[in-house]
Amino acid sequence: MTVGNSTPTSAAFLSTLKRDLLIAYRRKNDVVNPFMFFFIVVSLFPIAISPDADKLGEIAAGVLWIAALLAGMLSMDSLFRADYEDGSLEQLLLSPHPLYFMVLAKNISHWLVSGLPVVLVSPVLAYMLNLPAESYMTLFLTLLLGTPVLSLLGSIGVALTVGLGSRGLILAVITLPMNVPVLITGTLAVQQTLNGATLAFYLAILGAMLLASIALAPLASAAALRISVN
Amino acid sequence: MTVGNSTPTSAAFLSTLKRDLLIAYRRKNDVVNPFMFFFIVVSLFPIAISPDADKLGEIAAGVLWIAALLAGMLSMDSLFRADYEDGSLEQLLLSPHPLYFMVLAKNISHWLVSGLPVVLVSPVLAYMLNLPAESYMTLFLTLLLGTPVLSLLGSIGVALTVGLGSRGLILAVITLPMNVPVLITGTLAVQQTLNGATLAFYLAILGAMLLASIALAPLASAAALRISVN
Amino acid sequence: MLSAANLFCERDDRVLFQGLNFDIEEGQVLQIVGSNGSGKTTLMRILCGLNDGYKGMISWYGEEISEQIENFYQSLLYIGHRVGVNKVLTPIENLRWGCSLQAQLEDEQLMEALSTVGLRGFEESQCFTLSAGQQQRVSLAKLLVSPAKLWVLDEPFTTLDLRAVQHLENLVAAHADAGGAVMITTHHDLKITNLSKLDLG
Amino acid sequence: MLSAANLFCERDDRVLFQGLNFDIEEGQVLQIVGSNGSGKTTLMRILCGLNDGYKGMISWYGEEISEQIENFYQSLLYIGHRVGVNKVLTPIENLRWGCSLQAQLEDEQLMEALSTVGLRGFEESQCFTLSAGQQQRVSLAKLLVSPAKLWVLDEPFTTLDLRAVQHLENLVAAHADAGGAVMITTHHDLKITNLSKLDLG
Amino acid sequence: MLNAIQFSSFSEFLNMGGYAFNVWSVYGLFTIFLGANLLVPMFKKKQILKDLKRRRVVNKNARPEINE
Amino acid sequence: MWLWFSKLGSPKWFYELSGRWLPWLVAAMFAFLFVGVVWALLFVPQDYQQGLTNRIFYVHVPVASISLAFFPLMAIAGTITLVWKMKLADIVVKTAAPLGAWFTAFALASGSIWGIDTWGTWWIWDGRLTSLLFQFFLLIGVVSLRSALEDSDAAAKACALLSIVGCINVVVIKYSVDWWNTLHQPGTDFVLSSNKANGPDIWVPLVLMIGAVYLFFAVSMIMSTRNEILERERRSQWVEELVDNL
Ligand code: HEM
Ligand SMILES: Nc1ncnc2c1ncn2[C@@H]1O[C@H](COP(=O)(O)OP(=O)(O)OP(=O)(O)O)[C@@H](O)[C@H]1O
Ligand SMILES: Nc1ncnc2c1ncn2[C@@H]1O[C@H](COP(=O)(O)OP(=O)(O)OP(=O)(O)O)[C@@H](O)[C@H]1O
Ligand SMILES: [Mg+2]
Ligand SMILES: [Mg+2]
Repeated sequence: MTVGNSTPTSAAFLSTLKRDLLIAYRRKNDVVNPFMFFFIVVSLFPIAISPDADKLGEIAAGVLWIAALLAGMLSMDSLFRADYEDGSLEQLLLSPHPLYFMVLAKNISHWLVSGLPVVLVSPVLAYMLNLPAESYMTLFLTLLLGTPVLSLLGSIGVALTVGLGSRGLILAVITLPMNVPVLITGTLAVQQTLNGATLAFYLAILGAMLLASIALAPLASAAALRISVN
Repeated sequence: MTVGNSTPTSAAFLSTLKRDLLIAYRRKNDVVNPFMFFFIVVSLFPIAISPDADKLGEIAAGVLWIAALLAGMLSMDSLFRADYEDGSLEQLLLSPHPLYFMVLAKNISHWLVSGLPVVLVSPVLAYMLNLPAESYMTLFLTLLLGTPVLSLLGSIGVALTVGLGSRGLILAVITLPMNVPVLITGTLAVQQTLNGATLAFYLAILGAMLLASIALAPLASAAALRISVN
Repeated sequence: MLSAANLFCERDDRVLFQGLNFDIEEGQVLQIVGSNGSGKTTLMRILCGLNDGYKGMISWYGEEISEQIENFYQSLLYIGHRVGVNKVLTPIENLRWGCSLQAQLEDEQLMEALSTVGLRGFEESQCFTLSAGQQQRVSLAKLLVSPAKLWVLDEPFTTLDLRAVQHLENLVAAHADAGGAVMITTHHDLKITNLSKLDLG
Repeated sequence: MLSAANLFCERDDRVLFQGLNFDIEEGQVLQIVGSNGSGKTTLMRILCGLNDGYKGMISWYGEEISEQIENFYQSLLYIGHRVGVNKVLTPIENLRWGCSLQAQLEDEQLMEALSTVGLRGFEESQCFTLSAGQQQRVSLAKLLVSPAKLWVLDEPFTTLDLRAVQHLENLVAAHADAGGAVMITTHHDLKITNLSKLDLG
Repeated sequence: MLNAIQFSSFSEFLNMGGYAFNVWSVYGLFTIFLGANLLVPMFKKKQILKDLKRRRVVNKNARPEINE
Repeated sequence: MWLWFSKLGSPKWFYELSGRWLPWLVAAMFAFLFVGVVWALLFVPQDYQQGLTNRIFYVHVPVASISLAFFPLMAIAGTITLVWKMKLADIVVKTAAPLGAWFTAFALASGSIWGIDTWGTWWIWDGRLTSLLFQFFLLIGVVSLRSALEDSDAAAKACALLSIVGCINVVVIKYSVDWWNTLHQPGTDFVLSSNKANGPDIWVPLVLMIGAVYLFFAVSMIMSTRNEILERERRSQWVEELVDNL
């Protein structure tokens, strides 16, 4: 028995984060697809609604938010699935560290890989949809604060459904309604700052949501994982 | 060995259709979820864009089409998955009947279960989104002709990816672009008939697409299935 | 009836078999033996047309198989590692569909087959409530009613208990006696007269 | 060290075990035997806290286990049916993460462990290119470097070849000699002195 | 305290002051809503008891083993 | 108290007790319903603004207000399931979800039909309507999750957790939707109960109907709960005896 020093939780957290990023790097699809999906869904709107720049400009913020929300939610499925299937999830549950941090590490890595690219590309798509130029910053910042909330909430749903053989759309049906408050805040921010409201107020609300969901969502996900692995 | 009469293809077709409908009846989720997803996604738009009836009316047709497309595509995943996993798909491939008909039967059952409810509820949602009343019929008919095309095209993508462990959004990225022509025709029909164009023209186009995809898509799906099962 | 000439198969750059020649005739039971990963399943799937990653010639009653795939499939019954039993359907519904692709049968015949394999009383329970062995039995009930002459069975004994194993062996022997042919893999010793073996190493 | 008192477990209305009492002490190897579906896996998962559908009392060094779950997990190594090897990572990356949850180890130690289990040369290949047996070995490499005192191994011999089986048996014996404890299920006969058995029927 | 009946004839009652469709469809749905949630559990109970009875009989008689 | 609590958790005890209560509850329900409906339809005076559509009030309001109670109820039962593993609590979570979906759906439907004349439209994206719609979606989510999970133990816990999370969400959604709506449509208030002040003619039948709907809720829940108990306890001695005595 070659025994090393026992690991502090911070090291276990970092190691889990690094592992998940490494896996994402190897499975490039997981990185590229949410981004592509976002792009494709957004580009359906000029086709389906109207190529008219003014009309697009009015709906741009909402469309971008909804597309980001869908892309985020649909990419969530891969958060725990592979780990569930190969048994790594059990190893995670059996680690001597609070599951909260392990789940948080996985959430962070997942958002970095599938949420952040969407946020980063959003100004480009906002331009293509003719969003008023004053709103770029608002959109970008609200997405930056909002998409992690969506990920954290989504991860509860994923954790609940990871054991299901056939999932289909159940994840969406469970998690989409939960995302409504974030969606409202994000899109209101874009509209109201155009009418002169201060951005700081909305950012504060989103920030509060982010903090609350960082504090609580991983706990719920952890509990859900224990249930699913049972 | 108790031997019955050998089966005509029509009987095998009906038997497969009946089986799939029965499975759908047992797994009520597969029926309810696409429908709920459609409903939820549509209700996100008033929230994200504007609850104002006039504004909603302008985008209603496009929103309904895109939501129907997404619901159809995301529900496709269950088309062959359970059969692949329990080995029924192999039995289907080994049947003495042309695979074309077997795939067609599965497609029809899947559309009846997940596409038709969406089409049927679309007038209600059209009302809620304040679509101009003259367009209800157009929307309904174009969806009725268009969603089976989306299903048939989607089934090719599903057949190609059914063997993949982690699918995530790859199905969406493959099939969404294929669906653009249907989307264009459907939404143009709604807009142009409001401007006085005749509906028959668009229905003819969609009808032609439907016939072509009935003739060809199951062939492609069948070929894709043979590859995936390999 | 089924013969393979000069079969060659390679997977992941590893040759599984090459220059493989064999025939199965009416009345014959052919057991394919070999260690794990030696290619037994792969060979069976190749013969059934589920895998085309091979070189060589497979023929059915002397003619190339792809020329008359429908005749072949009309006479073939394949039960693989995944047995083709849908979890939400009941045994009778599963059997009804499974058979309907090859033959039109009455429900009484199917019910009888199910009770012969020991599923009386379970005909109407959904299959996910059955144990693994009972699910396996649902797929084996097909053997009783199928018109197929060639049975291809990939490890059919897994999860079966001793009495069921015995019953299945009798069934295989009876099928061969009645002029059918059986191709089977198992790590278990078959007590069947007139058994031939094909060793994949 | 680990003891269970009056354990009761029921699944799908079938009682798997009841009134089960046993202890595992340092230096002991406990083999759990029983037919398929008798509840071996379920018992192990209950003991590890992966399943809470049971009644009864499990204690770790005399105290109730839920009171000191972190100490317990610091001393536990569980390898189940699903071995916890990610397919796209390489063996060394898998091992690095798997161990990092319990102990901080140098890469050299990990490399050495991998070559001891016969994976020299494969350290940098992604695991989906490895055979099932080699993947199993990746998970077993953890046994060499883990600080855990209690090993819980659920059918660790599946897919291993004879030499690897021998090696693993030696490892288990050595761990017990060094004061560890091992709980193991297998249908295979263990050649280990000082083996106790728990029969679930 | 009780008002008089608000309608002078049955047809007036049916007509509901011109709101027949709205009022009656709501009350119709209300009936369906109540009925469904009372009758379905009732029938389900019958079904369950029948099923339990059948299973009880089967469990007493059946040999879930292969018959040779 | 604790004894009572754990006894209530025992399915057999509940089955027997509720069996004795049920006929009375059913009788009371029909009595309330009959008097309430007749009164509401025949005797309530016409509203000066809404005319006779005010008859809808008497079914809409009871159902709509009870429908808001489902998530709190399920969250409480879910917490009991997770913490004390009480079987009966899980049965409540299980039977409440579909019934809640029915209640919500009827509230939506009756409100919509009422709206045809009072607002001139079936539907507006108003805060209260939208939040009720999303509550409906969440309830369907709980029902779907239950039916998707085949293992009943996991399903129980998963739905309990989802009910708790969902309850928080219903609250958050309600507030955010109100905020969103009032910012956008300050004018769209309901033509609400100016009725309430109007004296006993108006509110007595309402009270009767509220009583009737509560009784209906109780009766339906108890009936489904009893069914569920029969199915879950089918191997237990007392159910076998009950079946044998049929
Ligand atoms: C789809 C449309 C509607 C929905 C979803 C809906 C929903 C609700 C809900 C959830 C409540 C319960 C509120 C509570 O107890 O706090 C309620 C109460 C009520 N609704 Fe509706 N409603 C709708 C349409 C209408 C219409 C058109 C009217 C009349 C013009 C109306 C009049 C009332 C009244 C008078 C109450 C009682 C108010 C109170 O107790 O505070 N509703 N409705
Ligand atoms: N999908 C696949 N892709 C690539 N290689 C594969 C695949 N499936 C199997 N192989 C390889 O083909 C070889 C033969 O596999 P096969 O399943 O035919 O073995 P087998 O003899 O049936 O073994 P067992 O006794 O375990 O069933 C194995 O070495 C395996 O690595
Ligand atoms: N997820 C599950 N849900 C319900 N019942 C289950 C589940 N998993 C297993 N069971 C039941 O529990 C019993 C014990 O299963 P378990 O996996 O513990 O058996 P085992 O002794 O490990 O068998 P094996 O030797 O095949 O590994 C089986 O009868 C099975 O039907
Ligand atoms: Mg094999
Ligand atoms: Mg096991």
